[in-house]
Amino acid sequence: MPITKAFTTEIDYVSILDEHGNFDAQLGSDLISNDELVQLYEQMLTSRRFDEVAFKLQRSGRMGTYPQNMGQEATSLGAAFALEPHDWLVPCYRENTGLFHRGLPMEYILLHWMGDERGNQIPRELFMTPLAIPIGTQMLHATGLAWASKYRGESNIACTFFGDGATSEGDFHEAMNFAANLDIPVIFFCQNNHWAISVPGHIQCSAPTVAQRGVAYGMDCVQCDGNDIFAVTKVVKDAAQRARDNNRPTFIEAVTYRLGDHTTADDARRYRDEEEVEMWKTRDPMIRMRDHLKSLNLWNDSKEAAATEKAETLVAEAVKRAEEIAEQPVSEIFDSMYNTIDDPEMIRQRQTMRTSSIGQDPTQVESTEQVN
Amino acid sequence: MPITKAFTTEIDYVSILDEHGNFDAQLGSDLISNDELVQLYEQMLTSRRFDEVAFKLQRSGRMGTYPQNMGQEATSLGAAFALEPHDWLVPCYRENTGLFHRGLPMEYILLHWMGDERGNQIPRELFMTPLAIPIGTQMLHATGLAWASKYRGESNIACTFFGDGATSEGDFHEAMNFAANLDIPVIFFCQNNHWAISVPGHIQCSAPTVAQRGVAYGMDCVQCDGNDIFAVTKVVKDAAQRARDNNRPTFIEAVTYRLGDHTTADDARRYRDEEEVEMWKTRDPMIRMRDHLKSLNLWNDSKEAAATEKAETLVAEAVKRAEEIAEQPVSEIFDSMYNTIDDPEMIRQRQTMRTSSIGQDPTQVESTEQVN
Amino acid sequence: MANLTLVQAINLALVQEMEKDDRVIILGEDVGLNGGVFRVTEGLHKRFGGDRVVDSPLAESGIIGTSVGLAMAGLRPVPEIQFEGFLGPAYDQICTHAARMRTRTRGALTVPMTIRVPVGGGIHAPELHSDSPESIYTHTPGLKVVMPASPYDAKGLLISAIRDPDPVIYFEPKRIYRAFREEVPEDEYTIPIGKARVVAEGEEMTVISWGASVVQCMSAIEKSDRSIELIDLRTISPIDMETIETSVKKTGRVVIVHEAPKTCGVGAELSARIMEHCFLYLEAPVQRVTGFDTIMPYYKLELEYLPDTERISKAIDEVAVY
Amino acid sequence: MANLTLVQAINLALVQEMEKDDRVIILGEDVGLNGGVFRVTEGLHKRFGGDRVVDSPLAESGIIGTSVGLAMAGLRPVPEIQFEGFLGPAYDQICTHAARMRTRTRGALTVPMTIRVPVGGGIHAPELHSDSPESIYTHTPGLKVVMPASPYDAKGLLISAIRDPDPVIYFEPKRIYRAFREEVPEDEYTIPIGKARVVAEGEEMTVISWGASVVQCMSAIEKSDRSIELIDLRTISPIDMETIETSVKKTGRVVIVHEAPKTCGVGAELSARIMEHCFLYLEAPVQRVTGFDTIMPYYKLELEYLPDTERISKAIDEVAVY
Ligand SMILES: Cc1ncc(C[n+]2csc(CCOP(=O)(O)OP(=O)(O)O)c2C)c(N)n1
Ligand SMILES: Cc1ncc(C[n+]2csc(CCOP(=O)(O)OP(=O)(O)O)c2C)c(N)n1
Ligand SMILES: [Mg+2]
Ligand SMILES: [Mg+2]
Repeated sequence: MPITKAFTTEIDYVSILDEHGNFDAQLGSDLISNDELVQLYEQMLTSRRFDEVAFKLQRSGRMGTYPQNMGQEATSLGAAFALEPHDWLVPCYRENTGLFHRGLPMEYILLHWMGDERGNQIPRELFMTPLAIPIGTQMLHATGLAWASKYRGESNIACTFFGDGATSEGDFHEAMNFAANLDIPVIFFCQNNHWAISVPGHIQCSAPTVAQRGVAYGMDCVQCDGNDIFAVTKVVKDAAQRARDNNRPTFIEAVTYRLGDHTTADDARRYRDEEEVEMWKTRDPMIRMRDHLKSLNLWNDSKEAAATEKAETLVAEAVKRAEEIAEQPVSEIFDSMYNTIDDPEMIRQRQTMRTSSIGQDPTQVESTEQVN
Repeated sequence: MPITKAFTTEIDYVSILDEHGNFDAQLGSDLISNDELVQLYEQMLTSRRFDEVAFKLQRSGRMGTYPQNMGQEATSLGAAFALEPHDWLVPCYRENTGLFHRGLPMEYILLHWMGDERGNQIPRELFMTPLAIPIGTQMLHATGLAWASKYRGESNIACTFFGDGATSEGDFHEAMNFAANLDIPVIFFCQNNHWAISVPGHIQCSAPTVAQRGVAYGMDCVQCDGNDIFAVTKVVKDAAQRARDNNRPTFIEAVTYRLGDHTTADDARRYRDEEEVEMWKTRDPMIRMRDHLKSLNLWNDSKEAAATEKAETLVAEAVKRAEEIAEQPVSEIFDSMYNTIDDPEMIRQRQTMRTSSIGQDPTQVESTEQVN
Repeated sequence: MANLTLVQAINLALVQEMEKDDRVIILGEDVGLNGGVFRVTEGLHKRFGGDRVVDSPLAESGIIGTSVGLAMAGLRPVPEIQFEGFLGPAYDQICTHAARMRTRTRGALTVPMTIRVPVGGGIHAPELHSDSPESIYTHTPGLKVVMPASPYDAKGLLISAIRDPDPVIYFEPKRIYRAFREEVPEDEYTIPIGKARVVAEGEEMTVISWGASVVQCMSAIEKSDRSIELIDLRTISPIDMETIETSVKKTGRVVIVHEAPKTCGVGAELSARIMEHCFLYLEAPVQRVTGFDTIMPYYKLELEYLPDTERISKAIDEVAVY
Repeated sequence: MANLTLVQAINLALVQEMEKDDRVIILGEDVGLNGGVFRVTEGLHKRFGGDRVVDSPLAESGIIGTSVGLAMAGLRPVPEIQFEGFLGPAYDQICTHAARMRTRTRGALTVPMTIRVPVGGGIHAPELHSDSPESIYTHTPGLKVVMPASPYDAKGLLISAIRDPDPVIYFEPKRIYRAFREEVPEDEYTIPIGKARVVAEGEEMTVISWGASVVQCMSAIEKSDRSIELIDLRTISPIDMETIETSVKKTGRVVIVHEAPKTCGVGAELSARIMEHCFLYLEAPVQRVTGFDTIMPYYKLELEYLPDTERISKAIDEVAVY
């Protein structure tokens, strides 16, 4: 027996509207209507405005650390657009554009980064989990959410977002493996933005593509241009159909780039070349989208000005709502810990938190001389 | 732009001596000398005898739970044979045959399962870590060991063994990913024996091959007949060379079968079909090897009888050594906890463990009336 | 009423809750056809099918992480971790996610899940099959931690755990899985989480324990001619200080018994709280009889490690005459 | 002598140990070119190269698990976990492997590794960047746990940790990374692991703390007109009971301060041991001022959670007049 082939495979790369304005009409024509295109562009514009304002809020001490979405708007937006409103979105922290598209009021994101848990108190009907800070852990939740839908015979699926760095975590592997082997209708959407803070992509995955991570599980996998909203829309629609029809998961690698620092606490000049950033600026998904709209006569400078102004207003209003939210009662530290707070120790901690140290039993304190 | 190919790959299956006795002379001729072949067969025989005796020791209450190697002897044996004596072997718990080949006295394995840590006190010059009970965790240690060799410019590499079930754990993924991206000379050797206790292989990996797990990392990967010691030897030799020459890791899937229960605590009839077992019995690596030796006129019934007797003696002696080992001083519970035991609390716990409860400060006990 | 072992009582509770509520599903390694390595889920796969009793991949973080998702979607997953020694890979999903989800979302998402885990030593098992990590999870806010010491309690506590709207770790003391039988009602009943059980009343001293050690305490108390009150914690988090305080204020003397290492074990918390709540009543320092601050030894030496009747009796005598 | 922040003192210790011993290598997320997100490893990549200062994949279990292998082979890895909130994924490799390797192999394999981890709250960081998990690792036999509260100690303790033949978790209180400077000798020196520091002597009461909270304690003590002894634990595991006992036998009154949740925190162990060692000397119950038994809140409320001077002062006064 000579050596035989145990397995062969190939992975597609999908691009529809490239950075030179080439548009593949065959693949792209029925994906997004003109009206939708305009709306999506306006949403990108709002998201980018949001980034700017959030950055300034951080710099002026009105908000904590913030990670900008700049340059990656097409990924989460295209995915959210391609899905149904009741499909779960399970984000990391760089998917504002998609979450806003789904209907998340912008102040939720602000509150989160302002250090206020109410930013995570997302209405159920939005089918969305809050931002995930620990990297790589939320894919398992998405898998569980999608599994529950399947178990109940419901039609909604889940789509979870994460970065290139996240694919190094063990939980990523376990989520992919559960989904593939137990036939769970979930989409794994990797935003490969080439960096995990200062660590370059090849330290996370030295394979030619990140997409081939999916091969390990016999999962459908595909690579697409993540700055091309058409390509993103197409691969997510295809994946959603596989999930809805056959409970099959898909792994998507969307190739994109983080145009800003990792977060406001980072200074990317310490570790990456300006040329690389400049090169990727020419592939900015917003430029590409605007040029395409213009080529279709759907957009012009006055529309841009009007949309920009509208975005500014929307963001300013959100900031106002976030900053003017009623103070959170301090007791909230305790009140949401359990469905019912009936442990006397916890009740006592809540009552005495500002007026007494917590180790002391009040009945004993009363029995001795009091100070203050 | 039509859809293009981002990546294509194929994975080899290597078989040299199949279950029908076909031998691929081109691939197999220079791999194992006749003398070596005989020795390897005798080692298989010893290992299988060891399994029988260990099983009886457990059944008669002289040993705890024990996992038999039966049916999988060719995998770890071929690998240990293909490697250099100073290459690290980082096993799970079903690789006795390979460990014995390297020179581990058999009583170490017995002591381990007799609940005695001295079974893990393996001499440094054997380059071997002890059996790993928690599934999937030891591949990271192998990766670290191999990394240290590379760091120091030493020539030894590491080879780690694990089952199909282990490839579901997150640590497996992290180890593969570290090795591939940081160029670490380690061999990942998966014994795909089709079962993880009662859970069938497709729950761990529903892809056509387990070998393709390696594709995720851009790692060299290969599938081989794990019951064919020639195939195992070849793929491990090739992998070792890649590791030694270029610090490249390899993922090997050796297809084999667990002929016995998972452990002595298991009853495989609860969950798997007798036919499946019967089918695999015809692929038993020992039968195949013996027939091959006979076809080469290297073996006959009287040699078999002599070798069996020798194996019986070797195993009996090992059992004697294990059972007659000096009792472990109880203080050993403490003595190996740290390089030096200087924490007074630990010293006190060690001193008073059998004579007093441990919460009490002896200076106080002395100051009060003593009982007993 | 049937005369059941602890394993049977758990099995019965699972069957009844699954009959009653199709949001309850079981997942874990070997829980299906095989019925679990301790046969706790025996018969469930046959009865409820592979969609509700799911053999999962061998991945503890995956088992708990997907259960978090299942629970957030409104199901009531009952994942099994095969041995407490394999909670390690699931630690992050338990403590970073399950425990925090309700409070970090201010109640928008919750995790009503019950993690079943065999726990503790004494069965001559291999490495990492004999530990007692309850303190780790008791130190983690957002979890409830339960450990029955009898078949009756096992059933009632498990039903409470499954119905609880928050994550519960349900530790099953494997040493007493089949050690004795007890009358267990056929009907469903609950034992409230957070309430200890006074196993025996007494005047001179309070002994506090949980899980398999309760049995050792009972035999030490039987051997003693003192009047000793025995409290079985049943729930380790939250701690029922009311029951403890009432007892200690009566007896003034306390021995705490657990298998886990002493330092930062649950015994430390009990001791500290007893001092805080009952300082003026204490006639002797609270005494701890525990595992040592060492790795749980392999089984040849495990009985040297585990608190036994002799060590408990010794402590009782020392505390009594302090 | 140079006037250094805690970050600088750690950096200096790393540089000097790496110069001295080429078995010392650093690995972790962003420790290379970027110099760590807190700049603790600043300049090391340039100085020692990418083979000794390694940017690893984003995988904490991988960082610790490969470090276990590196250490078993005889190197002295100093892995960094970027924030204590991300110790979770590494929990199993730390507690199941690093902590157990020596004893399970009866010394044949050892793990001389130092895990550096920024710890604690108070810097307005996002979720999971402000926790205090020291009790978890103190409850785990086989580990040593260290937390400096000053630049001088930071250098000496880190050198001891790196040279220690066993695994050490070296927690870096991020709140005081740059909060103040201190004279730190240029030469190498060590501070023994397992020895507490008496920061201030006093007669009426003992206050025990560690890490960033030591600073709060100092200001509370300054504000008080009582004579208070302040002990900075420096090493949390093993606990220096000798220093504590000497102090408590003198003062008879104790306040313990830590950021971690109260239940099963290290304060519980200290309180229990103090009762065990000093029962007849105690004039008041040992008092704990700690984080609450809740999830560490997001930063808007974090100062409500962290023990502050006011709460510490209150406790001091209550204990004093008990
Ligand atoms: C478990 C865990 N480890 C480390 C971190 C610290 N950290 C925050 S973001 C980040 C990089 C993430 O990179 P990637 O997944 O590529 O996402 P990106 O930020 O590029 O969108 C790291 C290491 C974390 N949040 N969680
Ligand atoms: C982390 C962990 N989880 C669960 C177990 C319990 N367990 C022991 S062996 C085993 C199955 C292992 O299957 P596989 O990796 O295929 O190895 P095999 O026994 O088939 O050789 C399981 C689940 C364990 N030892 N460690
Ligand atoms: Mg990235
Ligand atoms: Mg297997």
